[in-house]
Amino acid sequence: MLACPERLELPADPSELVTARRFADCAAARFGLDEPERYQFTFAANEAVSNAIEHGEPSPEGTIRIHVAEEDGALVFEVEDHGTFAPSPAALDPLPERGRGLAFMAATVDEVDVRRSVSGTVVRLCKRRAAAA
Amino acid sequence: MLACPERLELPADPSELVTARRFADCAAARFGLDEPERYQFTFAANEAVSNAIEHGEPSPEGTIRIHVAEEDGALVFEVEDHGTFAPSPAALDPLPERGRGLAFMAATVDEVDVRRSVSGTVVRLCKRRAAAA
Amino acid sequence: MSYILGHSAAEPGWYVITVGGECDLNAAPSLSVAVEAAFQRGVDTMVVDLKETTFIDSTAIGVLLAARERLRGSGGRFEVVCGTPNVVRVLEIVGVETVAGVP
Amino acid sequence: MSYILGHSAAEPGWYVITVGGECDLNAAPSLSVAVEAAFQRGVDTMVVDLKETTFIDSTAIGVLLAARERLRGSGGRFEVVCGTPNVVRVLEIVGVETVAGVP
Ligand SMILES: Nc1ncnc2c1ncn2[C@@H]1O[C@H](COP(=O)(O)OP(=O)(O)O)[C@@H](O)[C@H]1O
Ligand SMILES: Nc1ncnc2c1ncn2[C@@H]1O[C@H](COP(=O)(O)OP(=O)(O)O)[C@@H](O)[C@H]1O
Repeated sequence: MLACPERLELPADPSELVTARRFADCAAARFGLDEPERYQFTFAANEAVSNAIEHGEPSPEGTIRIHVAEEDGALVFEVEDHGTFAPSPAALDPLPERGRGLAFMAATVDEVDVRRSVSGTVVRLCKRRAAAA
Repeated sequence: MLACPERLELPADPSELVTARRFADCAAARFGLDEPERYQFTFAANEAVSNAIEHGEPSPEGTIRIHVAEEDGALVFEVEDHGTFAPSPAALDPLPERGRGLAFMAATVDEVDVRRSVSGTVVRLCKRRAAAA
Repeated sequence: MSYILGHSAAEPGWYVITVGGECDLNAAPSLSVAVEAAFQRGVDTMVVDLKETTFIDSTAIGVLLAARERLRGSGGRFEVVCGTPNVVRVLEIVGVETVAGVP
Repeated sequence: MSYILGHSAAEPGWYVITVGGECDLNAAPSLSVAVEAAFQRGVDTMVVDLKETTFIDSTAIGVLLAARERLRGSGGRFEVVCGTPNVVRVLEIVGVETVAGVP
């Protein structure tokens, strides 16, 4: 059994993405996703955390919260920020061809859930083991 | 009490979108969403059904299935198609600035859930009444 | 959905696209044609009049956003006129400002 | 993430961008700079070598997709070289074809 944390509070900074990926990857290995599924889970998790850092708002302490769990035989990754989900005008982005993160997440895990509330945005990803998919 | 159907099978054709909107709008009125929320719910439902028609696959009978329900005090709209969720290369699209539907849905309802499985794609939208939001 | 591409002889470069009805996936291609026609005629101020538009979807909004970028890129003007509160509100959520009357 | 922009004197217009390490939100701007540099020098065949890339995110993939469109639009060539099975698989899912060796 691999020891990985189940919760993490990260400073809302892109330099923390590598930590978020290690966190997701460790959870995926412990859960028993096979190699390609594990990588896809980490890919989707990285997108969700990138969005919270880039488009969301951190907590008053400057952090965003991530958390993994096993639910109904699926591995669940949640990221929570304190902002308001809102589409951003493409023009403001200096990088071309943005705005594919949500579709990429939906294509690499089994379920993507985006929840808006007065307290912030929660993005939840679910992935099942290949055999059970 | 307004009488609206709870399920509908629509031919997978863009000309059916108007029917899907009437269906969503009727459910939203019966549920008691106020005017702007009701319109936003219908807007998001139209996006989800557009995606199923445009990017998904119909049933062997050529249809996609939509369905509304009340769950935990929220109005739920589900659309199901038989295809495989996959990002599409922007270049293949003759219209500019596509690919914002998912973000627009997430911005107009309280929850958007995209579920991929071997049998197809299910997109689920949830909206609560303004007071309870 | 229906549209009219209007022009004023007094103001070269000024074009108004008046859109009526429900603007969904079926309508976006015609809206795109209207926008393209205005560009081909050398539009520098584009007004999209949505006062009679009762619904607009993400594909049509994408056509508007692309037109706005193109005009801003070339120093032109882009305005959306809209009075229907529901449509105004959705446009606001997705980042398209509107004005109440044809400028 | 690190990158090298390579060029062959024998083949004008041929540029290879070799990307190493993890290509996430922090790296996408440099990748974009490398791509831009190649365009400014008149690239007509762009090879992006991801053999040493262990991770790539949607922003970096977006940079590749935009470069591909631009090159295809001007009749140029665009190739992604990748041998890491995980990265190959994710690129395949999101619609970027790869080849196993530098062409
Ligand atoms: N956590 C978030 N908080 C606020 N807005 C968000 C969040 N996640 C996504 N968004 C909005 O949704 C849009 C689409 O997200 P995505 O598909 O991941 O593309 P990208 O991040 O490349 O723009 C973002 O541009 C942003 O406007
Ligand atoms: N029901 C679906 N089946 C398959 N792919 C889908 C479905 N819905 C969305 N997609 C994929 O996700 C992408 C993004 O969807 P969306 O944000 O709604 O933008 P758009 O429909 O304008 O492209 C689509 O281009 C498509 O590739």
